[in-house]
Amino acid sequence: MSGRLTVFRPRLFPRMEIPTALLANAIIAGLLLGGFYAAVSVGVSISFGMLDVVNIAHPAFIILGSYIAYIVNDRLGFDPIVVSLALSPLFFLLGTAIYRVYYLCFERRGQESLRGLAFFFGILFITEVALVLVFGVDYRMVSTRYSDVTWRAGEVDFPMRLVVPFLVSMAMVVGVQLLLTRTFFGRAVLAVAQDQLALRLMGVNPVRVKELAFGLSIATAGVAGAFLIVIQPVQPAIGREFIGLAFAVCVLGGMGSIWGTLLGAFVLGIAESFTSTFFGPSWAPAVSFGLLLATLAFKPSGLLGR
Amino acid sequence: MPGRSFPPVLGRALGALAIAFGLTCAALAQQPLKIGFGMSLTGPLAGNGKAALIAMEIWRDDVNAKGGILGRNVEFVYYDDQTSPATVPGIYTKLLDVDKVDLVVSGYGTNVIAPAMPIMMQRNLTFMTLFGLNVNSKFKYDRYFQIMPAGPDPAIGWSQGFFEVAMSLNPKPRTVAIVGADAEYPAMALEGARAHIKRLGLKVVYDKTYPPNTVDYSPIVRAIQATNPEIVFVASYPPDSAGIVRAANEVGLKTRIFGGGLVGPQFAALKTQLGPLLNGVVNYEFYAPDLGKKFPFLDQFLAKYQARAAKEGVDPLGFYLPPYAYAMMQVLEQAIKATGGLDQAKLAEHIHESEFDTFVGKVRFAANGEWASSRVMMTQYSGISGNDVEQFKKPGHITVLYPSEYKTGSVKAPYHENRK
Amino acid sequence: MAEALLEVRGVTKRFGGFTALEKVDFLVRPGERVGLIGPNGSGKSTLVNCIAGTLRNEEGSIRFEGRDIGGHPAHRRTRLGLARSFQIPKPFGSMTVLDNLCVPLLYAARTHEELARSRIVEEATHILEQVGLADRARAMSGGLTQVDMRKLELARAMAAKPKLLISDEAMAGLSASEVDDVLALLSGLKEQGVAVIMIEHVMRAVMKFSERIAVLVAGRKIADGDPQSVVGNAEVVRAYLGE
Amino acid sequence: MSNKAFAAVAFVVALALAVASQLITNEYFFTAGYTVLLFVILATAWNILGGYTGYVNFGSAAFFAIGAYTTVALYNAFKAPLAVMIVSGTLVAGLAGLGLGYLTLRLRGVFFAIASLALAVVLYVFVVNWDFVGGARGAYILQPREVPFGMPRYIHLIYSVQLLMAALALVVARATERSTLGRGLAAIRDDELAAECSGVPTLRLKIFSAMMSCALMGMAGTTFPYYLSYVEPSSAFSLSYAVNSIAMPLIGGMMSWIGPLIGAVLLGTVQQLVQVTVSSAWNLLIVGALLVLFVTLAPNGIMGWVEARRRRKEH
Repeated sequence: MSGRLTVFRPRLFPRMEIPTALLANAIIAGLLLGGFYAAVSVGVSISFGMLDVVNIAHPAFIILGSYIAYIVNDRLGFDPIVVSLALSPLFFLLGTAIYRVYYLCFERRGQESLRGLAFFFGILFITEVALVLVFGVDYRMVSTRYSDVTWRAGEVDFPMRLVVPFLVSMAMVVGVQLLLTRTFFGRAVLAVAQDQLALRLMGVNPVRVKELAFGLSIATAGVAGAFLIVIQPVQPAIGREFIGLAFAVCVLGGMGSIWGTLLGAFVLGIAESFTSTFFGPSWAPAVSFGLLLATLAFKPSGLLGR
Repeated sequence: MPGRSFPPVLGRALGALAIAFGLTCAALAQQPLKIGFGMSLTGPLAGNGKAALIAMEIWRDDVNAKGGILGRNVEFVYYDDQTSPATVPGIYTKLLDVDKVDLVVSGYGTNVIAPAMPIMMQRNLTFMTLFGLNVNSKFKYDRYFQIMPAGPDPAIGWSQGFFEVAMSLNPKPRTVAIVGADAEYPAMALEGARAHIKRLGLKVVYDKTYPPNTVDYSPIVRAIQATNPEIVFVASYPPDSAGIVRAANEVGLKTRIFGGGLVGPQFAALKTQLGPLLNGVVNYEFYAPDLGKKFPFLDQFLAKYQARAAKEGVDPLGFYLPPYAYAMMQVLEQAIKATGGLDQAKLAEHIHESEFDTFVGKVRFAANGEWASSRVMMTQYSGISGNDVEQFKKPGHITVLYPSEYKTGSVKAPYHENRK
Repeated sequence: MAEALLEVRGVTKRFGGFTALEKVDFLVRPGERVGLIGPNGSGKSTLVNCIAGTLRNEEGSIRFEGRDIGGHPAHRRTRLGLARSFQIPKPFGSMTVLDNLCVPLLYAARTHEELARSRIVEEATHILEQVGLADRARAMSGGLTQVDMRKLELARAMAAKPKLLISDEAMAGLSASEVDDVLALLSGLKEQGVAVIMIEHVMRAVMKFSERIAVLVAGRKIADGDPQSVVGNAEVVRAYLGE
Repeated sequence: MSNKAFAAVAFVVALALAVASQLITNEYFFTAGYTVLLFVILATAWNILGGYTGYVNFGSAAFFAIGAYTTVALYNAFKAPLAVMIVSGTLVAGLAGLGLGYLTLRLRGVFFAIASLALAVVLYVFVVNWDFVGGARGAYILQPREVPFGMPRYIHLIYSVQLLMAALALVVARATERSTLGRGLAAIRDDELAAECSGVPTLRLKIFSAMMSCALMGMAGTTFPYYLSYVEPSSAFSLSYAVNSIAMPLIGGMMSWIGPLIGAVLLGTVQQLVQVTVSSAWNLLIVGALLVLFVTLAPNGIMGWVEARRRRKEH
């Protein structure tokens, strides 16, 4: 079989032979993974990058989204992603409520940096424990019609388990970007990030804008949660793994830029899939987070940062 | 008047005291036998910890129903170790010095056994442990005993069956890929696999590890496929077992034999999650329903266990850990009865010398406290359809390939033709 | 003519495509009182930030006492004797008013002046008396009134024992009598040989205080001279009153 | 009290406690005490950067693990004496803190927080792949059979060592707080720009405080392998160290050295009690709930609350 594989030779390492199919698959797998990472990070990009709210509990809301998608799927059999989209207004409301508390307790008093952080840390644990108490610590997973379907184009596979979340995620990210650039609300959000005074002159209450934007951020977390449980089994504490990842994507791509977040997600996805395919998978997290450290040290504004 | 009623009150009080004293004396003779341990009731291994606890409680109730041990009722004192080793020294010193338990046994897994070892060794206690991986190789403590049936050298015993089965294929395979998670058990299993590979003169074409929280396993499986191995040995924990089996199906992994050390398919959760994706996978198990007659007492235990497990939301099958948790207590029970007391030296000596008849069969311990011989069964899944849990309670889906005394069928290869 | 204390030459600062300062020259002599005026957004604060070292200019040079300080971080400039106050007060909110002054006394004043540790509190109290905050010395600075915060801001800059003090709109929101107090205070610095750059919108104060006035409009310096001539300058009038 | 006097008192008290404790026969006292002291050091160390300077370090576990794994490496290399391990672990962790600080403390505080998180992941992967210290399989560290100073068990020794190290951490923290350095750090926390313009060399001070804070965290980890006998990466890098080292100063109060001490003793003891009583997921819930409660209702912790009451009484 290996005899008829076409081979790609990198110019830098002429002795290295990389089967073209492996390379193509690594790129596709990286992009699909990146699509999921984008969904995980887009909310953080809004809250952290634009609103300056360091919500490290974001992954906890993702896991909450996973479990809600799981219950509805388990009881009623609806597709988890459809469920999450239908329930996203609820997450939106949850987000606005949490921002209210956050604003009243911290931002208004100018204490957001440290205590706000601790507040979200607390929320992270409370959510986690609540999920443990309700569902136990076992891994949960949903099966959908496309879970075990793989579409093949030549030698490249497209597992639907990743393709479906990828497509919905792309639609969501593009939707968020359009919302932010094409609507009055969006421009107000961008103004919050840059110039609160101008915003007041526009006659808009920045707190209200931030509240809505934070709601949007949590709504994306709910949807990302449904992706997660389609892709892999979920247990309550798994969210912690994504804290670093979500912030890494945002910082790598450039704070406050949705396209930057998308790019950062693809970079990390491809870095992970390349490390897994060609070197040792064990080093994948070190490569991703090493990239982040290098970005922080040498180009802290990120790839597409303002 | 108070003054006048004083003597009778005093008399009554004295009488009551005398009765109470008598009762205390009686109670002293009948004081319960307290057994202490830490168990993972929260944290990543809580599922297993809870299942083990249920099995041990069933044992306690069985023993107490028969009048206890040496006429003493058995009582448990246990604390949640949160699957965190850092909690273990505190728990065991509390059990021994504050709760004054008569005996201690371990919680589930290497992580929480090892930190208790120094305490046991300083006090010369006999220590029965549950599913530790070669913990005693460094401590070399002669009162340590372990109930998982991996044999005197667990690393070797673990994959012995897998490689025996692989080498029984015709023609003999020559290339092998091994992969596992970056964690304690997979690292040990891979080490054992490497030893077998070296012994058998196989050629390693892939030998890598991955972080257990990987989201997408398909790049790993593709990288393995690119090396065209005839054997793929995997050592993984439940979430990554699921990820790898899934990826093997998506990528369409072509190899002759696949599996070996996947932790997870032993439990109902993963059996039902993966369902038909498990077909063709060769993997270790400690029990299969096809073996019913070879473990005559296990059925009674499983019936009791499954009834309680359903209520408490833990592994509803109970083929893996619970019978061994029960057996661990049986060994202790038999040793106490045989030595007629709690003398730790005598207990250890007896356990070393004797053979124990337990629900998981006859058990004998090697000098290092592990089982004298390995009984890790290598099995192959087949004919699984849908995600229903009931099918796994019935014979016919798990064929035992190894060891020969339990063999119920032969391996079907190559893997990719038995998938689905 | 005495040698220049501060010499700014051809300083240019851009933010993205926007040029905030364009080839600005600016000179302050020892002990001189200079007013710096200009409409909102004319680049006054940017110039102050470039001088103080909180922003880096892309082009041009900044020399202090003949030494090029363009590459120095802000704290080194303060230690050389170049202190500033902030337009929006930035007190060290968790400290008392007195402790606020101890920071520059410990970190800046002592680097160029003999000042025993034991005399620091005494010195701080002295400065607080000068600005009229002595009775608030033990109060937490976070709880001060706006007026007191402005006074503290100035006092903290003075505590660095500067040779040049840049006062960034210290008088905004003060009453007429308070403005006079601050003016007297700043004028008093002249006796100690401290040069002052005053950025101010209160024209009355600027006129009264300054020996010389520089005018920035849209990032360019359009006038620099004695107060009377600057006020009479046609370009300045146009910039201020519109055409 | 002068720094020297305080240091003298702290070490005498620690020594006296260490000696007096030897009379206790109950070993549980020592294991529980060791854990609480571990958190006292971690919380005090974290507070030097987090509380005094205002820079949040999410990577406490990483620096703790550096200390622990330095011990493992030295044990595997040549069974070095405990004192050597303690000093080396402290130094290595301090160097790591210096490096991280140098790279990221120029940026806004939140970037430092994220970088510390990233460093924890990178170090974790490094340790997992480093076979010399046991890699993913973990390493066994055997407690010596002979215990010096005539102590009955090894836990008595590491408990006593931990007491002295806690005293050291408190002395360092208090001296820092009351020195010119401490005033500079407080100025940075309150307003970094104003601090810089008041002549405070902010970057140098931040890096220095990061180095000290991380070094002390490393020190806390050096005896840990002996306490557990078995160290593997996921327990050494456990999130609970990161969480507790943030939660304890927040609950106790971050402005002074005494806050983290109170927070650690309080929360550490509560956790020990919860563990052997209610025994369940409640442990994490308690930390989470206390965090949320304290930051919303008593934002300056117990000490802040006491301070505010004292002030109110004075007026």
